[in-house]
Amino acid sequence: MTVASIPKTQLLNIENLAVEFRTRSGIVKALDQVSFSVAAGETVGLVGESGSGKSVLSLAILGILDAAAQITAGTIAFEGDNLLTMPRSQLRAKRGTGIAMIFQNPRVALNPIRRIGQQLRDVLIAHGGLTKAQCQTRALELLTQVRIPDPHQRINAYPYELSGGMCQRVMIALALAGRPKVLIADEPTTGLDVTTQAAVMELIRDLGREGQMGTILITHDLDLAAQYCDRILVMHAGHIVETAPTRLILTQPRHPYTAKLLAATPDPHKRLDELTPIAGHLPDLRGTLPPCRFQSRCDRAIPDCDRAPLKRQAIAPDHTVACWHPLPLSSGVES
Amino acid sequence: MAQQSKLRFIIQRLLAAIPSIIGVVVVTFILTRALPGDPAVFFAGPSATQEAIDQVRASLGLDQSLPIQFLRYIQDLLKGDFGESITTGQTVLYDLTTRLPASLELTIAALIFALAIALPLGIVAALYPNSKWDHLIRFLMTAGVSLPTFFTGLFLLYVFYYRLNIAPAPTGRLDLLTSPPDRITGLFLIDSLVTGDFEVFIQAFCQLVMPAITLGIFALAPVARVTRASMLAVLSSDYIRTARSHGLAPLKILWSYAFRNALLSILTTMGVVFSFLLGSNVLVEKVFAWPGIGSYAVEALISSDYAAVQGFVLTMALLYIVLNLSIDIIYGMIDPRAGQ
Amino acid sequence: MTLSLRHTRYVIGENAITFGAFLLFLGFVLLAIFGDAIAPYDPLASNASLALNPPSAQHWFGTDALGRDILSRVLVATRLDLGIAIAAVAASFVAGSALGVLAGYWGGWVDAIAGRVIDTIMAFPLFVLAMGIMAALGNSVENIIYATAIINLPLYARVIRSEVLVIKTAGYIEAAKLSGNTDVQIMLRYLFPNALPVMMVHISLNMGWAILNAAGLSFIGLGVQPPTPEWGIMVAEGATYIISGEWWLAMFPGLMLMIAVLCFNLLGDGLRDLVDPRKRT
Amino acid sequence: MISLDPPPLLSVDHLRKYFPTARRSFLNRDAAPRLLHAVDDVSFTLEAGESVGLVGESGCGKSTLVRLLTRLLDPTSGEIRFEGREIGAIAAPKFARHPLRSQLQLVFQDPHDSLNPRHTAFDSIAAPLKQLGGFQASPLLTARIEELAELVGLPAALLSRFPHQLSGGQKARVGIARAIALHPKLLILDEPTSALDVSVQAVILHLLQDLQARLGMSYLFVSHDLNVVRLLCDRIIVMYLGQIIEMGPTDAIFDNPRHPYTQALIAAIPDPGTPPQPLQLQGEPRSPIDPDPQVCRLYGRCPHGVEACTTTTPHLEPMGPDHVAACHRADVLNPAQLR
Repeated sequence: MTVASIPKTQLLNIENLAVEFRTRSGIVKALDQVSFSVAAGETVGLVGESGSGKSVLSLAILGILDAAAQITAGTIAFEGDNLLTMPRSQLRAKRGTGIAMIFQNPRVALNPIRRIGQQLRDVLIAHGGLTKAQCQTRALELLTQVRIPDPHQRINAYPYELSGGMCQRVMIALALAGRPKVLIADEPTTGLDVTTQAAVMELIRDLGREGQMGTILITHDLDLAAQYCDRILVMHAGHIVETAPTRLILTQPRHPYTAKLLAATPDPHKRLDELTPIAGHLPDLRGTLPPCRFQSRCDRAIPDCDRAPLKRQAIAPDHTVACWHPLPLSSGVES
Repeated sequence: MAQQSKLRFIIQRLLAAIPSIIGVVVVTFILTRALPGDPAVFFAGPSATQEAIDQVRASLGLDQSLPIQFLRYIQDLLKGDFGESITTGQTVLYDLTTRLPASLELTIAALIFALAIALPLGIVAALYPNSKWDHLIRFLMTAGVSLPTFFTGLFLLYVFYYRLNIAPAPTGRLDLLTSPPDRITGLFLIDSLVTGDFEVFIQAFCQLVMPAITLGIFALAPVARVTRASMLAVLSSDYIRTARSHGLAPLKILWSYAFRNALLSILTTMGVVFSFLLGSNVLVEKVFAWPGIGSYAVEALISSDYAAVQGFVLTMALLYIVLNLSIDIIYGMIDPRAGQ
Repeated sequence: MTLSLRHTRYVIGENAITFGAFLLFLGFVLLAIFGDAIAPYDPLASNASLALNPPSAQHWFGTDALGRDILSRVLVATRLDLGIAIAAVAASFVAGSALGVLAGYWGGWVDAIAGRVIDTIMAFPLFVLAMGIMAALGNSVENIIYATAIINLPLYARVIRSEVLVIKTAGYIEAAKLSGNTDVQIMLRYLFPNALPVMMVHISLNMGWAILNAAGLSFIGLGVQPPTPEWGIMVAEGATYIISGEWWLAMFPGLMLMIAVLCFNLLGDGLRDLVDPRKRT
Repeated sequence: MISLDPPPLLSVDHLRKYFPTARRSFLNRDAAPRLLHAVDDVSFTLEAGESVGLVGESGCGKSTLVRLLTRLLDPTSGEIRFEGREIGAIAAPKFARHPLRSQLQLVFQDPHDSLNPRHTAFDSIAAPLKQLGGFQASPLLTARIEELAELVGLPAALLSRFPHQLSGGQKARVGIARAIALHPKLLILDEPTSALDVSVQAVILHLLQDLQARLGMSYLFVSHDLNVVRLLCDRIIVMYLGQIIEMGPTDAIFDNPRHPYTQALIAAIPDPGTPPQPLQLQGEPRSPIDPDPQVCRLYGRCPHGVEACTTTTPHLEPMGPDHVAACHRADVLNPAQLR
């Protein structure tokens, strides 16, 4: 099934995606009206507080959500094919080869009782076309590619014998095994040390450039996203509220939430009194929600904000905002 | 390097079993010294004089202080001397070695029965949590562990032997007319196959079915429960999600990733399962007149045959320690992290 | 508070079986208290002319080889069977938790000694150990309680020890120390109460097992002695008649035993849901 | 450092904590027990009213140091002086009822984990007041707790709630209220915001700054995030593998870091204004178990390592006013190349 109207350069195209979770205390609308696309060679940052739906989105793209979750609307098109209507076996074939993912907490994301090499071979065999000997060579190649020292020795190691940073490199090697076109990195540096974080991010960036992969970096750290991404999507309570090229979003945030997030994030040049907290917390995603889920925390909110439907709209080239009253363009901020 | 650490792990486990063995020997000694009745009176016979009794007491070493008695006891054990049974007139060691294979055969059969049913049920329940099947399996498991073994046995006998008459009479390992196969391992099923005596094999098999099921039902529940719980935990773990994200085949994930990891917790509960099996053995053997060491112990208890009881408790405990030790070692084989 | 109440109600609503088990449990408690009064006949009165009568309008559960009314015996036995189990579980719970909390919190030599004691008990198949203890101590109701308590001790000690090992690393235990709580206060006010919910589950599951254990001992002739009405003995007495067709002798006490154990096990399952809903899914 | 009249609030002298890693077994009875050097010869002082940041990556010994200083853990050797009184030698269980207990308090990393799930916010804040402050359950206690709640910005209505009914920020406030209940002179903050979202982090940082101004406490702010530490602290201590490798005023550390590790830490802070810095360190940290006393612990990862780094461990040397660093090559390295 082909979704029309998708430019050929876009690898991944998500339209109007909605995900709900059934829980004991009601239905949680985890994602709503989520649309974006990723092109080859591009790095997109998906930024938001915990509970904003970032990880749900990544699992939904790969089709590995919990049984309690349900995709209630939308399409996820990979190279023009809708993953949501695809037969299971075909979808499985896309995992790893079309879209691959690396997870947070790499130590627990690897099978603890299987050697690194075995896990790599499992993935290589699943993607098919390789003999046993070729698998071994390719596994070593992958470990070298992710800059693991002594790959010949490490290939026989168990995850517990490796440091967190090394485990994350193994995760990246596993993800690269199928030569994916899109790589989703879900908080890849959470739980890693600052210096290791830099090394892992550099590796992800370089591999993306070499392989012309589209990369989605999911993070709560706006600074990190700003440093490594071409474009940033800001998520709040299951909505994407603003998208723009990195430079633009840092200097000209138009959604009040983005502006507040920027103001609350410490960076090397801010003093404590320049750090402004965001009032309130994420709304309860159960029950009926207002069209703008930021309304209760927004100091610009007026009764008029209740208007539906609120759609994300382009307000400048490459810049979209889901807000009835976006912040005005400030001319002098450009640094 | 890895081989060496495995070997070291096994040796460590073996050494760790030593305190347990010492503990078992001490407890068994204390228990038997506390047994009611004076064994000297027993051995001397009903019409013995006080002098004769004292003589017997001295020859048994019962006039010595407890520590010395303990040392003697250990000496005897090391020589393989478990004493003599009053009821059978044989050495306890002889009785135990002739009867142990019967108990083992029953226990192993029950274990195979329990695993063959419980593992698949546990996996199914974990794959479809909170489904109708899951609820049904969970209820059946709870019911299974609530069944008193001796009652299950009687119930099965009533239905399948008395009512339906498709099961053989509870006459032990063979019916009264069949003679046992040549003793090789002592396990009738294996011996009869080795000697090619298929009639005996079928006989022994039919006799074994009901007691084995009775015993197995009690072990079903713990195995299925743990299988379900650990499969659920493993299936929701991060590394399963990783495996799925790489497009591995569902069966590959289920077997190489989920089940192998779940097996670790299943193995750890096998100790409890064996405790159940060996304990319930006694009850099942009584119901089915199974000539194992359990029924031997029950008879010995009734006639205050202290050497036999002591031999039985000791054998069971040692058997159990060996089983636990094997579980530990198998665990170490599967989990590379063990012993680190 | 209201939240946990709502949760309880939710769990009961969701899990009718648990609620049924709870009602059944209340029934057993009433039976244990009023069993004597309800019983239609004297459970010990024998009458040779009525021997081995099948269930009838006069004797709902039939009569045994001595002509005693099985229904009356089954009802009266409830108090003894439950009493043994409750006493044994209470004893092993108290001793086991004290041992477990101390061993888990202090570690070191306390843990080493407790560990040795527990390992030694656990080195025996538990029923076999109970047999050994009964053989040594002699047949009496108290001794069944002791034997059952001893073989259950490791369960409680181990569970609470491992709970304590987890809880002890929680920040709030360090916070309690910073607030000036002494070790004993921490054990009593912080560790034990937080380990209690998990223990409740084990108590309930263990009750069933304690009943089975006591009945099993009586079945092989250790423990309660005839003519005292007790389910295990009654099954044993009826066992020989099964293969000649007099099923009611063993069946009714056996069923009663099974229902009691099932009741506690179902209750334990339900409690598990209540204490930790995540363990279910 | 020279004037000694009032002793510093806290002074730590050659503090060490070694953990045995493996018990000796039957098999290798002769092997010396392997020791993990969690805190290895650490000395520093902290003045009254001062805020000091303690920075380092996981496994550098920050948490152990915090537990030694708060007297939850006994040191292997060395001294901890609080207002001139040696407290390091008092066994941890005994310190629970020591008069100085209330003066030295801790705010925990995980606000959820540090609250007893069976206690309400009120109970949690009341614990130190009852145990150490001599308060009984009384209107006085209630008044004091409400006062504290107001001080940390916790609505009094939330005091009757259990931890699972509070948000992360609210739990953090309860934790802070409990820690300051008895007016401690030194408050140790163990990564107080690392479990919080940025939106809440800013609130808590503001609150901490405000409290310090109002109550005149000293802070030891422990974090792995230099970016956050910078906001609150006058001085920064950098730890690596159990040792202090650099220490100095915040500005000096940021603008003129002299140890290659500090330089790497600062370079690794993501800065949206600039492209990522090239990587400063390679490889993995050395093992903290029985480290070679002659070798610099950064050797092998350090891009500037020379022969001397493998023969003598560098010691802290003055680098500027109040600024010390432990590196043989500190003079040669040009911090101006950074940023």
